[in-house]
Amino acid sequence: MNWTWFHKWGSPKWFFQKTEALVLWFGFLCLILLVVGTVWGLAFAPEDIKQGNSFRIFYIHVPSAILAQSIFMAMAISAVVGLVWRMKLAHIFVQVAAPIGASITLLALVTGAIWGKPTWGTWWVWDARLTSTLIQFFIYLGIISLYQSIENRDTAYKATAIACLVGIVNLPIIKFSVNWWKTLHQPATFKLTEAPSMAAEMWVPGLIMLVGFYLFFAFAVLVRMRSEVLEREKRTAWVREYLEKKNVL
Amino acid sequence: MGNSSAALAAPCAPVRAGDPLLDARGITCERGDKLLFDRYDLSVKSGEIVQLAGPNGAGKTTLLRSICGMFDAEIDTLIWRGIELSSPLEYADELLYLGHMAAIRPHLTLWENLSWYTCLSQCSDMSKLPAVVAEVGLSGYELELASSLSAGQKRRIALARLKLVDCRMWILDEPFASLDSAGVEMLCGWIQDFVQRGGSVVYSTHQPVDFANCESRTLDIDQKPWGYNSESSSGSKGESFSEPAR
Amino acid sequence: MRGGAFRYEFLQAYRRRSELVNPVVFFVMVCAMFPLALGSNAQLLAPLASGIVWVAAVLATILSLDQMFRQDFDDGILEQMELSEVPFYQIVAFKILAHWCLTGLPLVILSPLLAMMLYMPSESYLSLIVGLLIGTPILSLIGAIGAALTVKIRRGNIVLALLVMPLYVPILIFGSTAPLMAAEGTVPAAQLLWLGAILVLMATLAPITAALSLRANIYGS
Amino acid sequence: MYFDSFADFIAMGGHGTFVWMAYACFLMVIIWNLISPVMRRRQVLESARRYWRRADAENQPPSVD
Repeated sequence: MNWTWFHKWGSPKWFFQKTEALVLWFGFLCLILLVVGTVWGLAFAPEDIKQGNSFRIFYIHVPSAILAQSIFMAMAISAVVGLVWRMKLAHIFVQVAAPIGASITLLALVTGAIWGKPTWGTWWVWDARLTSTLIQFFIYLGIISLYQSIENRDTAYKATAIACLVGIVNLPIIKFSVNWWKTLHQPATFKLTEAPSMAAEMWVPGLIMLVGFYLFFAFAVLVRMRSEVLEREKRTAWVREYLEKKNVL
Repeated sequence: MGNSSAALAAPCAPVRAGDPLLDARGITCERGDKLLFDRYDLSVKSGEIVQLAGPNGAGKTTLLRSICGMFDAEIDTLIWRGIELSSPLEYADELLYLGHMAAIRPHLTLWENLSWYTCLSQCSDMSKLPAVVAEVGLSGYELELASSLSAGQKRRIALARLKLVDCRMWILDEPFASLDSAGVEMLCGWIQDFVQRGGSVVYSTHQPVDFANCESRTLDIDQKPWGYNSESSSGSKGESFSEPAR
Repeated sequence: MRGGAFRYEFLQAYRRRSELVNPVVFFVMVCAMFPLALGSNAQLLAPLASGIVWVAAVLATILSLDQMFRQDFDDGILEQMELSEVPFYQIVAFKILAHWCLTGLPLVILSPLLAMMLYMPSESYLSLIVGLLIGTPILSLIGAIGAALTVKIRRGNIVLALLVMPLYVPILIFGSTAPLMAAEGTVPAAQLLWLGAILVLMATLAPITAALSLRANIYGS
Repeated sequence: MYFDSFADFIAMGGHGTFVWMAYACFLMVIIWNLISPVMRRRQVLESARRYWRRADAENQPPSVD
């Protein structure tokens, strides 16, 4: 199996040129999906019997919670790739995905709290899943403050990658300990194993929103990575051409 | 204390070369257990360059800091432009002290660093800023963070202050450190035309420079740290061991 | 000219805000740790809530004090400040204000969120916020004196904490009992007035004292 | 449309405030994730422009790494 595609992705110039069109596609698609999902979830989907209309928060709470977990997973994988093959792009991905992950986790926390008010009666409940998400949010903040306080760029990359791996090791432990502690939260709705227990027209907009969220993450991370690549490679000739083409010079 | 300078004339008033500017008698400095200076006298006339040469640890920096009020030295009499003062801080706004460290804030840009300095002292104006930055050779770096600049460039920012603030006396602590040859030339030129305009410069250096057309004096500071010291007059050497009189 | 000096102090603090805001994240984490440790039933946490928030605020301020003068001292900026015509104690006051804006103010803004997490009764939210609004500047002012005294000590952080902690005790007592009194319905005027009095006292004395101790350190180097 | 009138759509059977608050936070997060990279990009382009302007001023050949 040839690894050329893998190493091709390693070169920032190749990455920059190949993602020129990709970014626009991701942006466009995610816009459509999010708009369709939101309108469908808000206006057309039926309300839940028990929870009434506050169930509509499901369409942003659950996708953001799932996305927050998978962003951290993606950061961990990229950290391993960056450390083992010393690929700058992988390090850039870890550094760039951290703030997006933090904002999505914050969104999951806030929408969870807002959803909890009508259903459980209080804004915040020290429940297993909410607490582990809160701790994961702190891990994100830790990683962000780590790479902001290290001047030298390369040590910052390595340090962030290692901090990310330490975070990923801790996540199952946190989940396990917090589950042991106490739980009010209902079991997972989206199980990859069997179809969700809800009616079709209730979880389909949820699925659209989930895919929309993933595309939005891809769009946001690519836009940020492209600027970081420009910053890193600003002394090279191809960046100079790009700047002239964009008449920035 | 504090730096009120009401008693003195307007700080930026012009002055004739030659009349005495600073006359400090009986400077006694101790650092740790070393007696660096015992009743050392230093007098500087305006329009004169005083270079302090000597081995490391001889006390050059301490002497400079004590005459600009940064070091707690006991000075018997201190006369500044004919007026007796109690502490060097009282004429602090008529002199410019560049310490060993280039006093630059790494988190501010070059422009912010310099405009902060101008807003610190009255007789300096912002209009000269662009010209000074160009003269120092950092014209493209105005918006760069000072932390991203090299030690030599930081030293040049510190030197830019010499052009920004017009005052009577420059006290420079090893100004040529981490400067390239062009920088050294530039600084020597500045010192010469500042002295010709009536200012005076006291600075410590390891390679004394002989200035052609202005009055310059080199003091050899090589006090023995363990208390042997010269007669009270400046510059001459002697072996007499005298109890550090208080 | 005076206002200009503050702008640069605030600009420098703002550029280094990740260093100053980290203690605020520490503050949130400490408050989140208590329910995890003590279990999460409301009857247990409600009376403790204001005490937890105040202790966390004090610890967070102490953590952030070390950075107040250390960098400027090492760069030789403090000497130039002292030689300048702007009185030294004013610049020190500006530095303390800039430090408070980036550490004390976020604490005050986040405190209702944490009070909610600790099941604090809703009547005492206001007195907690007002108490913190008056209290955190005092913490910064007293802390500035400690930071100025320990600016040259390499491992100054612990010495600073030991120096400043006893001075924080009265503020801690007044601050944390105010919400408790408010929870019983009475207006905690006494505590807040005392905090205000201490604030005025410290606002006048602390900058001058900090300037003196910084000058002593500059002279020594 | 699940709701019969627009006013009913806003009220959402009493839960409207919570739903709209949640979607407001959703919108804020999306907007922050759009604005922050744009500002970062402008900052990067600015520093690159300053870099090349200095390089041209001293007309050194740009070092290619």
